[in-house]
Amino acid sequence: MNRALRAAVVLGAGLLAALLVAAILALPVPAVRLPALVAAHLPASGVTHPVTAVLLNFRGYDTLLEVAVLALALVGLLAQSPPRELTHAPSPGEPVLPLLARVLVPFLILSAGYLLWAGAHRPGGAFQAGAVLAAAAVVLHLARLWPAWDRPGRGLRLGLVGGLLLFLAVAAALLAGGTLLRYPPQLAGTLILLIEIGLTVSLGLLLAGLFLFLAEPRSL
Amino acid sequence: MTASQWLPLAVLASSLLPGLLIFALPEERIGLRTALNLFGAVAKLTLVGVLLVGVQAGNTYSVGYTVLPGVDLMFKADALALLFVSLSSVLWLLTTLYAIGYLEGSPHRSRFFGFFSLCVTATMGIAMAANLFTFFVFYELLTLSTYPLVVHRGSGAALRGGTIYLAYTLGGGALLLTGIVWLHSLVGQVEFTHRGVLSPLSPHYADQLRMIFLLLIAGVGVKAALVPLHGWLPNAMVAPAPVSALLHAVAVVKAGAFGIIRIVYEIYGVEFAQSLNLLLPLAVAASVTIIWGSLRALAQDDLKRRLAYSTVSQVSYITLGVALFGPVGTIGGLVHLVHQGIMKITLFFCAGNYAETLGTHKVSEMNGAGRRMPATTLAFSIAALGMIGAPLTAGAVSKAWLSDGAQALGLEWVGWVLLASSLLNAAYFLPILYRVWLKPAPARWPQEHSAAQGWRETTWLLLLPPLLTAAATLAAGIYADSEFSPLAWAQLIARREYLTPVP
Amino acid sequence: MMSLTFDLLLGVALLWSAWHTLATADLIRAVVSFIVFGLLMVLAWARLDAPDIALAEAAIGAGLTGALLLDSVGHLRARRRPGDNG
Amino acid sequence: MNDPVYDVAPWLVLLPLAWAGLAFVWGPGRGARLALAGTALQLLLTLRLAAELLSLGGRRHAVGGWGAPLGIDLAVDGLSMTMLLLTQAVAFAVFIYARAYFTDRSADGDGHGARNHFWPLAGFLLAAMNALYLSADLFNLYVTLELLGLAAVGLVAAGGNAAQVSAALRYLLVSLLASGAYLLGVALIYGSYGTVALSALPLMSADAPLAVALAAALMGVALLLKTALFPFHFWLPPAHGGAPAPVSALLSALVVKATFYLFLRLGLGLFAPLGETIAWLPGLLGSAAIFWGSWQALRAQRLKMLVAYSTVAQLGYLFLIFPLLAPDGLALQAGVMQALSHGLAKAAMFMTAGVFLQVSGRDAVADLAGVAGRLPVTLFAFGLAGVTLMGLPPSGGFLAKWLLIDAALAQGRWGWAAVVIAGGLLTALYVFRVVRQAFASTEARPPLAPVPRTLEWTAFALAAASVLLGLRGMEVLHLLDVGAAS
Amino acid sequence: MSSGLVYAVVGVLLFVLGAAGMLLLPHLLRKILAFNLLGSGAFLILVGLAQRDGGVDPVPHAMVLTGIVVAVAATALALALLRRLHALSGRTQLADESADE
Repeated sequence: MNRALRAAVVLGAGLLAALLVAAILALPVPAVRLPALVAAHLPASGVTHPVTAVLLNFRGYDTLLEVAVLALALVGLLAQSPPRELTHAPSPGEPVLPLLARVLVPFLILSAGYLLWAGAHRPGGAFQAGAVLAAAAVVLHLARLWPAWDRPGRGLRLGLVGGLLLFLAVAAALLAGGTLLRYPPQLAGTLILLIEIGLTVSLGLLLAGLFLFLAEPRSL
Repeated sequence: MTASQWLPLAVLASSLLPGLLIFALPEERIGLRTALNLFGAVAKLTLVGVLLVGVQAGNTYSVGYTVLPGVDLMFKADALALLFVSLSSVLWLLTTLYAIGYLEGSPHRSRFFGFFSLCVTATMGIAMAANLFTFFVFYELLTLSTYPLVVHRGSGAALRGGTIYLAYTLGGGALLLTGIVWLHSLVGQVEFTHRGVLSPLSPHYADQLRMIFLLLIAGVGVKAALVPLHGWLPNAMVAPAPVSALLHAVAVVKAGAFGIIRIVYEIYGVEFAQSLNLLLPLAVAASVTIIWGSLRALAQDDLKRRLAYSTVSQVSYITLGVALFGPVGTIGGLVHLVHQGIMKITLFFCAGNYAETLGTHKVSEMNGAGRRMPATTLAFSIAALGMIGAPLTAGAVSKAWLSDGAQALGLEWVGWVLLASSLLNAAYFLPILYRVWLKPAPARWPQEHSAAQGWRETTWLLLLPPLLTAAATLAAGIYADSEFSPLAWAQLIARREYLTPVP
Repeated sequence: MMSLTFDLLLGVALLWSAWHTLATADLIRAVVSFIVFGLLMVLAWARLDAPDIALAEAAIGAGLTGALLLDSVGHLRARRRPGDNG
Repeated sequence: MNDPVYDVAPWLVLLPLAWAGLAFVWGPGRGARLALAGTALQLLLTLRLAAELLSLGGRRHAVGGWGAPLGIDLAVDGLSMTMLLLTQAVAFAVFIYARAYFTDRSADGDGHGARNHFWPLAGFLLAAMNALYLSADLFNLYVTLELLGLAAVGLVAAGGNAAQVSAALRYLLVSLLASGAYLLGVALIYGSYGTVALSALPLMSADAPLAVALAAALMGVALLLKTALFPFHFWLPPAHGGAPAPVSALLSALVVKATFYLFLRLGLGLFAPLGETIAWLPGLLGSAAIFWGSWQALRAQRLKMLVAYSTVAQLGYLFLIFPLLAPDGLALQAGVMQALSHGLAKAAMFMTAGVFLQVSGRDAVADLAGVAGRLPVTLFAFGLAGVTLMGLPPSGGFLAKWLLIDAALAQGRWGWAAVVIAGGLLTALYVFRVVRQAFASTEARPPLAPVPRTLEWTAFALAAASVLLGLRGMEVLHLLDVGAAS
Repeated sequence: MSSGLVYAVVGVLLFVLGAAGMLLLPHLLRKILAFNLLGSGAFLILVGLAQRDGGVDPVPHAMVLTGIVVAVAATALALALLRRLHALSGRTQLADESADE
């Protein structure tokens, strides 16, 4: 890229920053206050933690699409992973001590379970739980206790998108009743928990997959 | 749907449907393809006959379909439309026969006949268009469906000719479209109406209307080969003979000339066009074209190119007639639309026969061809004499009415133009006649066709069409005063346009 | 105003680590800077009373993304061909 | 809150997601039949929805029953309905084509990656577009944009050769930068108004806070980047020209239309008062796109590159409508007509390019000599699609051009009319460059691989549809007239 | 000045830094890093602005959670493409010009 263009980009970035800062310092008070609305409808949402209520009920549709994004990224990534080359130099970097991993992983799995359970009424939920599960897998891999993944079999594929399919199934069942993702109030908590369990497993696998399908094959 | 609605559609369908079916036919289904072609042509003729009787009795035939709000695809079979429709459908039948003989054994015939039928359909659509939108739709369709015919042979020359053809016609189409939409934005949709529709507009718009006129005439002028928009026509002569005959002597150039008639008479109206001072420039442009085309024709040795320049010149007779403000000139122009078609197609058929049988493409190679191919040469001679305006031919009738029209207006120079043109016509046709009849034949023809042995100079499929059209040339001249002659029909149209007694 | 001071310091630290991520010559260091940035983001989310995001940021933003990046740098390094600059 | 009539709209999102997921579980290269069945069902649902829209008016669906601003609303009006129809129809045809295209013996270097992962990726792509057309929530739209972008990138890259991967990476980075800018716009809007629901947001007047103007600018630039309007078009030709033919068809016909739709939607609605002052800018860029894209198409050596640059040029027409938007609605009608007819024609064109590629193994325009005699149906399809792109009658492209010129002349804006006319002629130059080559007679008659007739005829069907659309203009405009539900 | 506003301003700077980085830095891995900075900036602005008066707003929290997952998905895909490109051609940068052929 030539010098003039670089200068223009830097200048433009500076200008944008100045404008943005000026704009946000001069911002008026918004007309709509969603926190009040969230609080007002929280009892009908099936959970007591507001973020979970927004994530899986009020704006659950966003979450549905977001899980699709994650699944999609994995499909796209699988299309890019070439057949494994076995003649490969040892991976660089220090492996995490296996002992640490053996201690850490059970703890991580436990905390994932806790996060999943806690999500209904306090910070936590499927995303965090799934992420922690994925982290556990990554740690295991780095400790050379878990191999990188090659082509997934049908079982793993089902696990990867199972959460999405479960979510879709619930959405479809509710839509058959007239409205997309409209939980009957008495069932809301149960359905959300069901979806979250599915998501935890799938998100864990998906997030782990993002790493493990790409990772260097390491000797165990 | 009443008969008055489906008849115009049936006229379109009678070539469109066979055309589409032919596309789907495998190359070797010759019999079926021929049957489809002839069936379509005969059916169309029948339908046109019904229409002719009906229109003469004063019936109206129209049908429309709304495409956009305030924009209709609309067809109307009025007297003027039928003049062009009957010409095209008669000549389509003859040219189909000719083409079947001409293309025997050559490749891609399904494609050829398919596009050929589409061209005829487009011509019918142009003739029966009831408004400028519809006219434009079929005008562009004609461009598109002619292109594959021009490049049919796929040689370098054919491809080049096709590109030049497209450059001119698509450019012209763009001008035409601009003019049409401009007019549309001024006055909304206007139907072709006798005596025009624009005269009630306030004088405030006069300048815009002049600009629009220029755009419209330039747009259709490309196909009508008005100088300086004529450059595509000689180059398009690389197409096979039937294409040159029907499309470049009849369909395409006539579509342009026909458009000029519609625009002057039924959009602007002659009186209104005259009041905007538009007719005189048009007459001048036509005159320049007449002279220029003839002069260029003189210089050509290639027979088809000479004929092409002759077409440039002759088609502008129609424009000239239109531009001569007054019923007499109008009749001259209208009748020439038919007469020129008959005569010029004869010449192209004959040129094709010479090339096919003897391999002669140049005037200088044609010495003595008359003795080798007397029937073809007879037809050629009649048509050439007609072009010059010799007595008893169709050409004489057109020229007489045109010069009378000019005289009625007191435009003396038009008379001189016509005279000069006739002299030039003679100058480039008579030497050919001299060569073919009176000069000795060469020992060897450039590329004699072995199949044409014995007394027959070529197959009857190639011979019959030019003989028939040559006969028609004579008939239209001799029986000009009869009830069903082109002249009578032109008078009928002029009566309806001017609403005045017509001589 | 203890908290405001902390916020400002954290902001500066965020920007510094971000700048370092982009400006440092070595790719491994850049990725490490990015992981530091991610951990600082966890603090920022905590300061914004967003524990859910802080958890997710720790696990995903810093953890998983960092691991992915590190692994990729290693991969690119291992296969680097002559004349290819990081 | 909901109509008494059962609302089928959300199925248009759930169905493709479901068959995409199932196709993935089924395994690499499988799921074609599932996808076809799903898309056929979607097409039927779309038709039903369109019929309901015509009789009952616009639709609104409160997801979760909450309603904006707390929940997310889906909304359908005439504009989104036309785009939904286009999407399902083109996708259905392309999928039939793709099923025949991705065979084991495809020897065009597209590799197996494309074949193995096409169906799930295509499903996600379709879901993303449907979700985008239905959404009435700025943040939800952000998620659909990401879904759309990643799916498109995945499809481009799936072939797996270096050129494709490189093009995909460029596409991905552009897409991510644009999404980031869009998200910042959403953040500013949320900060200013406390909601991201389109129905709860006020129209932004000229005295709106600076943050809102910045949001409009950021979101506008983001969407222009994703729509590849000149000068943001640089990523498009390698991506569209390099991907396997069915993918190119989907991307060029549909994906760029989705972001254009969003640009139009926001420009007509939320940002309309702000947008009026700079409406000349997209018009100007559109004109530049027409000329630049056509010029590059004229120069391109490879057929697919030519078609891809043609997309750059044709997208320009879509943006010509902005300076001409007026209460008479002509320009909007022109834009929608152009989007529809270009969608059909461009898909057909890429599909014909795919046929040429499969048959001869080559993709250079120069290699097309003599194709007219050997692949008449495909050439005919190319020609028909070209007719639409040139804007010649009776095609849908012609109606679009007519409406656009009419809109320009009605306002006395000669310059824009001249651009439209000139653009049509430029298009003719590059379309006939191909047709001419195809008609050329040639001595060399290299062996042609047999080609499944499905490939030829699906391309033909789409091309013919793009031409016949010109006869159904009234229906399209009726549908377009259906306003949004309050 | 509330914490919300502080972090929003920091977010602006991060966003701009990331955007400039995506445009200016040639190495693809840097572009990917820059994208993540840009995203974090946008998230901070979203939450910071919504909470500029000190209250807690769960709606942007949920949005940012969504955004973080989307960002990691995009990052992983980008890295996969980068590694593939590197494996195929040895390149870690995009060619400067989108050449015709």
